[in-house]
Amino acid sequence: MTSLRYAEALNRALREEMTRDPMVWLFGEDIATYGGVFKVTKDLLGEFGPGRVRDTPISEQTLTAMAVTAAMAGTRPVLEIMYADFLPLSIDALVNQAGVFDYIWGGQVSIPMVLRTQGGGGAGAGAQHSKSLDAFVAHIPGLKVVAPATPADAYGLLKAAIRDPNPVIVLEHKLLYNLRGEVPEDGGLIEIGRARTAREGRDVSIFATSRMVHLSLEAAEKLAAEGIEAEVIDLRSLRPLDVGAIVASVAKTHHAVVVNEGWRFCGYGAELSATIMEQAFDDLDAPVERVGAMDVAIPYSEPLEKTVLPDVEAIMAAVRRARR
Amino acid sequence: MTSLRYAEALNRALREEMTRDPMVWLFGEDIATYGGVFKVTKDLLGEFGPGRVRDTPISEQTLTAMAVTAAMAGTRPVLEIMYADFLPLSIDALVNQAGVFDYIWGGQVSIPMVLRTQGGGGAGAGAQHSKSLDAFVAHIPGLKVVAPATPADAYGLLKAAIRDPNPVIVLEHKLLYNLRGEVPEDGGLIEIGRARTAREGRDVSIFATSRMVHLSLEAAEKLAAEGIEAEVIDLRSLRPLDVGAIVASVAKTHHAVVVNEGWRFCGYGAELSATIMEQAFDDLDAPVERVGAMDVAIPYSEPLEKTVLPDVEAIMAAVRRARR
Amino acid sequence: MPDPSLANAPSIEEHLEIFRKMVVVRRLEEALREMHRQGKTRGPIHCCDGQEAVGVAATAMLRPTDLLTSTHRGHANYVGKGLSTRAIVAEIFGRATGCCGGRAGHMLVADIDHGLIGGNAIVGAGIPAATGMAAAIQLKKLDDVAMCIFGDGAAQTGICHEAMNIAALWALPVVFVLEHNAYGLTVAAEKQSSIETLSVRAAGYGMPGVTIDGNDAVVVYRTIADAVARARRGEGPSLVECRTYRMTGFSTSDMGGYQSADEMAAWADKDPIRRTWDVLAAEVGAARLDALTAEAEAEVRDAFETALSDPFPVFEPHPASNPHSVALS
Amino acid sequence: MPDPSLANAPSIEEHLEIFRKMVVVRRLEEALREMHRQGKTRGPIHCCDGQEAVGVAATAMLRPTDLLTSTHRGHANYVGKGLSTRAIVAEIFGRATGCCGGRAGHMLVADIDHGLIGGNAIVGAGIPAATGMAAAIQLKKLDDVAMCIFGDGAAQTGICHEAMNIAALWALPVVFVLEHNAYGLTVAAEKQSSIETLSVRAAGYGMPGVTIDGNDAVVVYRTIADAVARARRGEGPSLVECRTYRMTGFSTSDMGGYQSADEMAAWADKDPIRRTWDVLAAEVGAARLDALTAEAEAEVRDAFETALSDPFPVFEPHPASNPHSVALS
Ligand SMILES: Cc1ncc(C[n+]2csc(CCOP(=O)(O)OP(=O)(O)O)c2C)c(N)n1
Ligand SMILES: Cc1ncc(C[n+]2csc(CCOP(=O)(O)OP(=O)(O)O)c2C)c(N)n1
Ligand SMILES: [Mg+2]
Ligand SMILES: [Mg+2]
Repeated sequence: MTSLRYAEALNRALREEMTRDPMVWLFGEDIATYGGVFKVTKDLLGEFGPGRVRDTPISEQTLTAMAVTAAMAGTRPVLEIMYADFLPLSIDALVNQAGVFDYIWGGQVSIPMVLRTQGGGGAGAGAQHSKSLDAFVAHIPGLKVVAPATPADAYGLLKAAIRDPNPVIVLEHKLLYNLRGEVPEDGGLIEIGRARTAREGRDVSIFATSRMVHLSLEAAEKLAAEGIEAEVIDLRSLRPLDVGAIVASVAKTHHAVVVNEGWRFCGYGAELSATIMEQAFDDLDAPVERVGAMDVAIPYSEPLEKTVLPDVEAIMAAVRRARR
Repeated sequence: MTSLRYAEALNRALREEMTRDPMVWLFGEDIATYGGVFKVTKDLLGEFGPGRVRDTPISEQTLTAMAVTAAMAGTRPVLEIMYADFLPLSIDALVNQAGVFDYIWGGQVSIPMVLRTQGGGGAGAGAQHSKSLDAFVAHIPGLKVVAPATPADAYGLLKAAIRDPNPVIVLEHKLLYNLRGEVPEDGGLIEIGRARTAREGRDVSIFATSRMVHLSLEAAEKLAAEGIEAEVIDLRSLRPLDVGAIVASVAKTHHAVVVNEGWRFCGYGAELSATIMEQAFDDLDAPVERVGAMDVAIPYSEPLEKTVLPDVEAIMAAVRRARR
Repeated sequence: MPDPSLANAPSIEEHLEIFRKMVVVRRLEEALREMHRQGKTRGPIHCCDGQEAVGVAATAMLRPTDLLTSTHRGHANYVGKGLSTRAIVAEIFGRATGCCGGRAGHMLVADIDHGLIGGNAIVGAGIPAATGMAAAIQLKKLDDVAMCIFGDGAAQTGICHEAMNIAALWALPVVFVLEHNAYGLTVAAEKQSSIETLSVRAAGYGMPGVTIDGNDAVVVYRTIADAVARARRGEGPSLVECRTYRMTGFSTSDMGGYQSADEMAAWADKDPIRRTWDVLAAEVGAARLDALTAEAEAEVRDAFETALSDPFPVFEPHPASNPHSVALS
Repeated sequence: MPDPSLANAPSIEEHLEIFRKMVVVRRLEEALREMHRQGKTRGPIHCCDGQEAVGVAATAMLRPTDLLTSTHRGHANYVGKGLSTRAIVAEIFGRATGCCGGRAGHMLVADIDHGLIGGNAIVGAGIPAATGMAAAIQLKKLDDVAMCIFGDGAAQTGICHEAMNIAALWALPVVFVLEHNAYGLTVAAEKQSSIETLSVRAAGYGMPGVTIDGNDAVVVYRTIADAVARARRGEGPSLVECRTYRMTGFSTSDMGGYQSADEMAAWADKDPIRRTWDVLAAEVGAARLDALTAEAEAEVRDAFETALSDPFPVFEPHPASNPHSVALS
């Protein structure tokens, strides 16, 4: 175990996988010479050379399409899309290409590509650089989508993503890059599709993703002072979803809150809420509560941004409503 | 009242709005000389001239972005995107532009644009021409999204969409263009945000969109023979959603089924299901049942396509499960 | 761009094979249109009658390991790249024996063994697709090439610009074959392209670009062979614009009314199969060509006969998709 | 492209105003960097020090009704188009008095009264945006123009290609101003563009294209004035590539290490403000310029003083958004 920042854990995962498999290569805007605007690809150009670590033009749509076919043609590309806000430019290549051909061509090709990006608000980056568009990618069949909340998960899930034969989207969070945590020395792969219990509790289950896991843990600590013991489940994998872990937790607590930083309406939280209701209806003593961003473009000014984004208070309020 | 095909009703709505307001103009691929591949814009080039009815290059991303700013700059553009499968190319302009600036610029601009497209399967058009990507557009704040199921609604909602000061997405369905129905002579605007009770019933509520309304009505007729009286609500407006109508129906029937042709996981049906559970939990005697496409790229071959897409049998089975 | 020197000309055997494949494509499409008239096809079918020289001659010098991306109008590419006619026909009729088990259908045909991955019905998508494959080829240090054949309509898409810029920047082994058939669906080239000669745009990427007679199979072969050789040498991409014409409309659902009779007549005179026949007849005699024609016709006839009696597939859940959701729907 | 004839030269008064505005921009950015060092800014801030001549001179001949789209690096455009410095600064500090009430922030500044709609942080988005506005201008039969100022990085995006094609095809009144500052974030032009001189691409759309010294305010003014006049006459779009350089990195979060010291020194010598000073001092004397400089400095100082004591906004639900969902969250 070493203590690493989340960005460093990702960097180590890339380095190890590139060392292990010469077909792994990286491309994206500002990732080579500069090492990435969040420094996740730091030093890799020097270590692996310009053939395997490539700066690119600003051409997200084509870069994503290229990742799909470079993967089909036998390499393992890892593409960095600088902000999740630019995922819309990738969606055609994901929904009309990446998610299609494995099945439609009867298994003739596999598409072991990884698309890493980072989303989320709270940094004053404005309406076009603060969104969590998880729902867009989680809707696409044939893809896997993961969202690590800790350095260990960032490391283990990115490694698993690179080795996966399917397209995997890795959703990072700009406010987590500096988070420190223990990371196993080597190995430490994490199976995609498995949730993690971040805190045990008997009174209510909070199902959270990415940075919302930390806010939920904070909410849980405060609620404990009120005598409410919340279980916090870090979903980690958005697609496929660990339905078993969800059902087991609700069977214990009978109350559920889902927390995703994206917009509520038609967002990822809607899927969680619907799934819980479908799978655990008889165990539920109250409706599932849904916490997410308000359905409006994310404003710049700090007090506005704070109002629009989900926070610890919103989670606590939802837990209290769920326990009514 | 006249009897018109759905495509003709849309055509008439366009003609009337163009006559009424010289700032309404149309653009899109193959819409001028040819009158649209589904003939929705038939004859309009001749009637309104090449300045207001324009064929375009194949450039969906730019066309959508242009619609946004042409609307900001004081015109009322109606853009046709030939297949809903190409909506991914429009999403950046929708989520990072159209849905942003009215709010972010403090109301300095309004964006009265309309984007018409058609989706849906059942025509053997393959994985890239058969999808219902309702969830992608319904997730975007600042937009409205409608999905007419009848000629009268096609007419009334398109007219309302053109007059709306906000960006409105009109989701048509390729298998509905030939559907005939009564359409009012003039006027006949339909308020965006209001559902329509397509069939009354006391035992279960089926909430459906677009072509699924007709399949749901068929299912309801068959279920009536089994003694189950289903209420069928045509949601018509996907965003904003008529929560009042939903709650009222569930309060009556205590059982709910949602039917949307898109993929189930993280699809529009998830939002419906979650909303019903949140808003009508105490009225529900059973979990909301969700009917949608299987989560896989839509295959070409008829027996495969039939298996993957929701059909009357799937709706009937869901109703029976909901009534268990 | 290449001086079309004799060095690049197809051999007589290659030339005859080009001829035979063009006839296979023509007969295949005639049969498809006939089936369509009888109401026996499903979904739109896009024919390339009149354009066979591009799809067949441009792929004639490729290896099976060279990778090709095609379009919604890909019959000539499928046949050119060596797919079995029966597997193509079975796919178009949604049979389990189709090259994709009936899942792909007419527009998305693929066959990895022949390096065709694959047809694509998102206009322009084949361009970045081939560019990505070329990046893989470069990384693997192979001397294969990737080729995309795409239309004049596709040339106006943003991904065409982005992909050509990256291909040139990285000197990727890709050949851009622009099949200019004067229309994108029903929209005439002058209504969708700001300039007439699209190969001019190659200069915007610092790569060679040329416009050629796409209905002359030999000119197509020679020009493309040069571009392929250049790519194999690691010298980067080229753009070859082939001028041609769709003789039978954009698809089986074309309701007509936008092409002039004069224009259609003028292009009918330039039929690439007739022109190839004339050239080859002088070299090998008509009898040899008649025999090849008969062979091609028999191949198509057999393909339809077997394919049409082949079984339909049965749906099987796909493990890569979300398992929970599939299980529940 | 335009012969930069004297007919298009700015008047002395215009030239002095260009100078004054360039100084406003420079002081504004210096103050922003100072605030950043003190930890008083929020989010990344992109400065255009060294590029002021482009943003200010290219917009100097525009009417308030002419529409401008800008980028994430838009200070010179905001000031050039006539926005109040105070409203800009208040917006950058998220105050209710900002020109967008603090909702937009540094990258998305807009002011409809001055025809700036607006800044945009999706690279390239301003290009189709201006093209769409030009379509509206054409439909309304006005003789206004739309202008987009965008970077060398943005020129590689697909929408740049699509928009230029449509603008030329429809002869739209739009002026494409490519502000080539040698980098897209940290990526040098030669790593992201397959050719050096991007105006070459104008030929691919059949429109005029020229590359000029973007640090010479008079050359910028004259060349753009010609393109604007052409657009007003209904003759369609033009592309003007202005060569310039960012003197202080891509944003306040730039960690450096990718620009060479030599390159930076060479460009420091070409500072457009110093060059404009030299030209104008010969004409009007240094005293007049000192006075203008002092005026500009006072304007910026006042703007910061008032803006920083202005109130923050309070969130109000937005009716255009989904009401149910907002109500519940
Ligand atoms: C992104 C996208 N937009 C629109 C279409 C609809 N469409 C199918 S074929 C076609 C025309 C394509 O023109 P071109 O590239 O010249 O190919 P051709 O059909 O002439 O072979 C169009 C617009 C599509 N399939 N994909
Ligand atoms: C679509 C998109 N991709 C990437 C980014 C991240 N980004 C912000 S500025 C920038 C560089 C832009 O380069 P250029 O157009 O030359 O403008 P400059 O910053 O040099 O003024 C990048 C890549 C973005 N904002 N939008
Ligand atoms: Mg064409
Ligand atoms: Mg730049």
